[in-house]
Amino acid sequence: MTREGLTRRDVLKLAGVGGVAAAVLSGCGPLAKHVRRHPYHDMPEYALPGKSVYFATTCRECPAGCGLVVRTVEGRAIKIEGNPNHPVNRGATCARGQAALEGLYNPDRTRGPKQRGGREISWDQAVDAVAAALQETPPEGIAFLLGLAPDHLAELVYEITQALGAPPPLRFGGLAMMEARETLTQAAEAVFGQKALPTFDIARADLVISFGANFMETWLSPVAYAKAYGAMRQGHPGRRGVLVQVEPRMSMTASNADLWLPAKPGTEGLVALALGRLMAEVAGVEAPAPFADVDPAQVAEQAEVPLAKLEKVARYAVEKSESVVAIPGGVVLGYDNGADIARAVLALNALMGDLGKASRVFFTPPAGGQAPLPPASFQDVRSLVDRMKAGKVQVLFIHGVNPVYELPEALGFADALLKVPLVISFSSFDDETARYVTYHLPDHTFLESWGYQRVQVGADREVLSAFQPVVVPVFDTRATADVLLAAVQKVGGALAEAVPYKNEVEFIQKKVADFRGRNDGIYQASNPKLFWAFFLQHGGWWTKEATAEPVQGKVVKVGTDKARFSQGDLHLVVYPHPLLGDGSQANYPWLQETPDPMTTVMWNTWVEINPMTAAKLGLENDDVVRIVSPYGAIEAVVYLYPGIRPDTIAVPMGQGHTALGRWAKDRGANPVALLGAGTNAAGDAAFAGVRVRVYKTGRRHQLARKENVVGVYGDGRRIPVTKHEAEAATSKHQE
Amino acid sequence: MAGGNGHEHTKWVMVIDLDKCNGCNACVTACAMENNVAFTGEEENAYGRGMHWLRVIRYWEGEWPNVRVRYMPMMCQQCSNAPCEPVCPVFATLHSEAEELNIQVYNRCIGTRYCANNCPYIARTFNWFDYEWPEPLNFHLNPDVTVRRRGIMEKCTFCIQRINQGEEQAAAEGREVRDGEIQPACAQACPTEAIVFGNWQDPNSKVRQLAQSQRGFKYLHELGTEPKVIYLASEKHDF
Amino acid sequence: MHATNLPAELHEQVEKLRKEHLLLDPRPREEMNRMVLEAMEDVNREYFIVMVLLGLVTLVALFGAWGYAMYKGLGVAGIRRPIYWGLFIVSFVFWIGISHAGTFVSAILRVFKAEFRRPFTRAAELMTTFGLAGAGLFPLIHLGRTWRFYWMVPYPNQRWLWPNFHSPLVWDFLAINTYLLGSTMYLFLPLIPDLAMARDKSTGWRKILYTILSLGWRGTEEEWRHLQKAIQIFAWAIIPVMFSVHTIVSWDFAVAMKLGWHSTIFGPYFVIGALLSGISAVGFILYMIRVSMKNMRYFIRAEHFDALGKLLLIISMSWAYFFFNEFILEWYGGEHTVKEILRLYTQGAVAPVWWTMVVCNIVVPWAVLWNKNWRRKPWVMALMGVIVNIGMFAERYVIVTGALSRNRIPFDWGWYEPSLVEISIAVGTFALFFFLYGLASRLIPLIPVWEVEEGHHAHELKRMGKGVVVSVAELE
Amino acid sequence: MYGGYQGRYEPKTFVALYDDLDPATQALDVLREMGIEDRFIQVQSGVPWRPDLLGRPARPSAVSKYALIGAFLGFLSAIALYYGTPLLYPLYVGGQPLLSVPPGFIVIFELTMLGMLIASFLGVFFESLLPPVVGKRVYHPEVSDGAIAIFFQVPGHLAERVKQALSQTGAIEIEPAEGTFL
Repeated sequence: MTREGLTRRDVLKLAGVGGVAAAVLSGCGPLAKHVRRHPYHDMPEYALPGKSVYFATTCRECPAGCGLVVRTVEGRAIKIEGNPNHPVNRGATCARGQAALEGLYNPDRTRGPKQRGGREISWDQAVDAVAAALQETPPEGIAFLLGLAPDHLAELVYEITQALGAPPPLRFGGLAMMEARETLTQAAEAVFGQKALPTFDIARADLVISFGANFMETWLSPVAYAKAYGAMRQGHPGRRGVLVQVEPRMSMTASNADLWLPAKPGTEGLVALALGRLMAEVAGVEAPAPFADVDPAQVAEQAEVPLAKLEKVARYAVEKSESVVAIPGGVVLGYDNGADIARAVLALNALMGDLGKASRVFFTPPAGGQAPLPPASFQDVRSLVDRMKAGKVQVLFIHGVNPVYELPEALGFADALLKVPLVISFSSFDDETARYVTYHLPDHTFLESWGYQRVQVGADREVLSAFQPVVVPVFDTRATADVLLAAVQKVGGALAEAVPYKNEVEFIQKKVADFRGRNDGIYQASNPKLFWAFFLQHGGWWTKEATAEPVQGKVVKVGTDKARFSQGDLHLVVYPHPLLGDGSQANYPWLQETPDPMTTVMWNTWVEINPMTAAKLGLENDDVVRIVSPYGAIEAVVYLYPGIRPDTIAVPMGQGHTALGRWAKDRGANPVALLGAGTNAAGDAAFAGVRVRVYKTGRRHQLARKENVVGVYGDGRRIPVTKHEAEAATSKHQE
Repeated sequence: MAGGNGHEHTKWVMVIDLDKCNGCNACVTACAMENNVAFTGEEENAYGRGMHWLRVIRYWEGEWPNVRVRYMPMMCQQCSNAPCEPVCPVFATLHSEAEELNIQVYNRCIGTRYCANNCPYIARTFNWFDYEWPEPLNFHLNPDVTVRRRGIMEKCTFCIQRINQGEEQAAAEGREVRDGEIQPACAQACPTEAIVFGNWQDPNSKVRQLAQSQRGFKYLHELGTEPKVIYLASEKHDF
Repeated sequence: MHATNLPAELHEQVEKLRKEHLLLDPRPREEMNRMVLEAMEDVNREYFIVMVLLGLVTLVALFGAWGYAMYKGLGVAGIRRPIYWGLFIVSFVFWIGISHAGTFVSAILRVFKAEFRRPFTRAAELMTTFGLAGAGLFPLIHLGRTWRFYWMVPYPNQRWLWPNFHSPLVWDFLAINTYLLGSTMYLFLPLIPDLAMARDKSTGWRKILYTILSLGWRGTEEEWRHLQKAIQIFAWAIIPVMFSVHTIVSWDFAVAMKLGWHSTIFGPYFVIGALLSGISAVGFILYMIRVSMKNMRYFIRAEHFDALGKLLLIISMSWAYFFFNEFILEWYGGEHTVKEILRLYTQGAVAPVWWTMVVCNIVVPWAVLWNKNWRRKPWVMALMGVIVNIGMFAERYVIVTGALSRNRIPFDWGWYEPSLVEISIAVGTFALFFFLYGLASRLIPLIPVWEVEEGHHAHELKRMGKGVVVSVAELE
Repeated sequence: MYGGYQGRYEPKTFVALYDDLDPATQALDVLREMGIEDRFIQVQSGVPWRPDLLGRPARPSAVSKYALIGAFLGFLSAIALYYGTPLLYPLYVGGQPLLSVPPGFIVIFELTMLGMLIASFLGVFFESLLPPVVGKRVYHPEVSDGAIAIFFQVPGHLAERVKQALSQTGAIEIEPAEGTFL
């Protein structure tokens, strides 16, 4: 393998053909188009009592598209495992993927189609309603708001809207808002010339400088990045990659960094430029334009980071590293100068190339050459809201997103919904948005669904990741694609001709048919049926060889506008909860019960405050405070968090539901309420531009923590807990 | 020895590379989903009654701005000289000869909780109440793992049900268990491959190779518990 | 036998001695019998009300709460990770301590022929039995699955699965069993002649009861000889058993790999602590008997409280010695976690309890008991009984819950607060103890009359020079 | 001994009550002088009097033997439980050997003591033949009030003489008694 090759190849070698892989091959059960529930005396051949059957599918708890293998026993899904051959996650799963079964079997799922007011309707009535909506509404009055997954539905909806002449569907969600995908895409286009999300191959980087990218929590493709992180640290004998993180709040990713630089919010771009200039100086090269324009000493002062540290990082980058990766992401892109920061950081990658370092940036080739329907920017959603408010939207279809909860109240989505005469939600849960809808036509959860996801980031090759039902639907739900197709057929005419699919499976089969002709895939099939079987059996289609190649960027101009912030005392960082994500999984009890990595808090919303700031404000652990921003106010419980700037507080997103189910409802607070509706230059939400005031309420609420407060803050700190680690370095254990 | 006559004892060992571990807690959820670990809700957890078999210990180190965090996944260390075992009056926790693991016999447990007091790793949890999985949430309960009722202790088993199934499978196919074939839920889920599981008796196993590392240590080894979890110390580059 | 042939001028001295010492103030056996039986048969309204109340409290607070805990699960108790033992075990150790009273008074003082023991050996032995009854409940209450308690009993079963004899809890089970059976038999043996007496003196249902209980005792030479031999064997044998019981209870903690528990001095330290609480509790019980039962002022006098006070002072000093040993050696060792435990005790959240212990077990006894006048006041000794037992309860609370809340992993430290259910059960056992004691006080002769009479026979006043001295004959 | 005699030679049982030790020992002397052997005399008392004080033959109590036997049985059961039962179902704990010596001492000690105590306790009743199962035994309730009761058996024809002699010794009461001595 060449030095320039991509790491996941050796990971594949290491993984070998494990036991799970063998199990996947036996999971060739559902050749039939639809799974049927069998009585025990008439079990299908593959479902022996007491014998596990494994089905490969794809995780839809976030848009990354990790491959899963689901263990089922007698028709029940028992355990989710990672698909060891899947190019994205290579057998690993995150906590959210693990807990997906609790979504499937959640007692608070919507159990059947409903009308406003909770009245149950039949699926025929539901299809009639959708057909009527499609038929009777002028095309420009129809709007689709979809989540980032699944791609097949987005593509189907796109075809329908095209046939109707309606505006294309918008894909958005809370996570998308926090990831600022558009910002990153635009910056990538500028620097690397490709309008797509770049993937940073940290696995073989010697130095990773992450500017706010929480790539091991929720950012873009966390499992793929975590896998690469493991390889970066100890995957290559004799070489250990080093991570530097620049962000105001120590995220879980930053907590693993060798150096955390809590730069003043909004100055991260300058830090990147200063680092570039220092590196160029160390390398004895004249720094190109945007880097040459900054004075590192001045930047260090401005950003409140020690210049010496920056110099050390620069020296390490130039002298000790063969490859350096700089990643922009997370909160850093959420300032109103986020687009500049993204450009500055990506430009740093380009500069590395100029300094003779190997590039570790590549773009995942789109599966079948077709890029998935890109997510909308915040700006696009804002214009949809404006249209709704203006009464220009007569029918709104919502799938895979919970805008009333996930979008800032300042955007006024809920108010705008009231102006839409017909709102149809396909949510699997009675979420916040479902309260505003005319019809609630619950979709299956992904474990009961067909579909595919075109992997956009994190994989080194084309990946079309497949969904298949692993169990029969638990409730009286129906695939949204089937509902839409049935409605389309009901409407008939030109529409039915333009969208000629009988059902979802046929649509998917048509879409994947082209891959059968490819001879670079992991399997070849002589006929469509066999191809379909292989497709499901392997959990999708991808190429045998990694095809993504590192790209070399060019240094671009970077604006140096200062970030603007709202009025207030403290910067506010809102970040997706590492476990609950954007909150759509807040009703999964084990995700609530899994301790947050940094705080070990479960089941509630906390606000992270530096102990020094807390002392100034007279706050203690477990005090309830009121956080007031210009846009709203929430109450949250204080967590004294040593890893945050004293002028910053942070609140995780994901709790504070007013609906969704027994475990999510009335729990914690939703910090999105504090955010404004402003955007950065790329049109993404400027969610980090908020400053807040914190008021003591006098009330206290004991946070459910796994840690012991006294042990980790108080007396326990005197105990050298790492003494054994220190010992280990000298005395080798003997078995 | 691998490829031997198959009558050799297996000795299951876990290696946790703290340098790879990023503290993400996926192992915690995976463990809970595999082993039917009950969730207890906010109040009980705030009271210190979480049922987690596996927890990721996190320590804050240093003062602002030189704050550092260390993670350490901690579960039952399957000690060879397990302090929990001899104190149980009814042999509810004991050493299995076949797997050389520290096993907890739920049916035998009468709930003295002595084992939990005597565990230096605080690895054991107690069923304070009967916990529920409201229907249909109980559909995902693993049929291979007993659902525990109130009044008994439980703890990490190294996913013994997987070990048994893997060994049976290998025996049925007339071969040795392959390295990496048997994985507990935590190791399987671990996104950074920090947790590696395998047979110590197999000299070519990954665990055996990893354990050669200079970074290897056993937590609280000075107590003589001879844990079967080997940690590899994390490294930090100091800037 | 009483004084004879003493000159008249010594009369005053003699009277003073008689007033002071029970054994120099003989009354006819018949009268003593009557006094004891009268006290026993005195079931008045106050007694009835108190007993009904105690019974109700026992029923509700102890058995009700216990049933609730069994039904709901032990989560109703305040224990939590990592403090898996709480008030139940504290109470268990406490009552085991109380149970040391009887054996000490009755066995050790008997072996050393301490004559002042005679009137209250039985009162103390009853404390042993009922203390153990209370103590014995807690290992059952604290089980997660009480209904499976019999798995700790070595009994043959079809799987040939026996208890784990490596477990300190099984040692505990055996030791407590031995001690409970032993001390109950030891209570019963000297009781037989008194039951026979009651049989001869009572009528109605009591007659039937005592006829059965006294097992046909007649007081023949043979019977006395065997009885005395057995009492002698018991008095010697029960002493090591008593030491073993509390030692083994201490080993529940000391053998554990738990800092703060793993201490080699715990055995003797616990034994002394048990004696401290037991002996002081005897003072309290004697006071209660003296004030609440008829004719008891004759049998239980200031001299007895005085003697108990001296014992208590000595034991308190010994306890302090062990306590100091335990503390300073751990502290000097300087192990981090141990230092944290000691910091928790002395300055941390446990400090109020810890200092209560120091004050109640050392400061107060030393300040009070050196003074003979105070020692002789029954109410002072009763108060000492309460105070020292508060101190000893605090000691066990500190050791059990304090040590558990600090361990080698600061991430998993904890804190314990007893829940209402635990407190209720702990209080309920006190009610049970007093209920059983109250019941026994009206069902069996609380004063061993024959032993008192034997004492009367043994004591004589003798003129020596210008004064009168007591001379004691060895009759046993 | 009296088997061959009929009627007036038939043995009769009497009880003489004394309120103090001295007259009672005196009375015992009188009885012996009159040829009544110790085995036809039984003394009952409310407090234990040493045989040498009463002037009666001293015999060691067999209860100690019971104690020894009990201790031995307890020891054996401890050995059986501690070293026997683990072999029936070998279960290994904590890396400890199946059979170990030190904890065995604890089990052995407790069970030995338990055996000894139970045996001594039972010994009292076996040796004293208590509780009475058959037959009526001589007894006088005054014993409970501290009296020393001397029961003796005399041939009927000697009864009057003995009674007379005893009345000289200060007996409170001399009356016929019913029942066996045992």
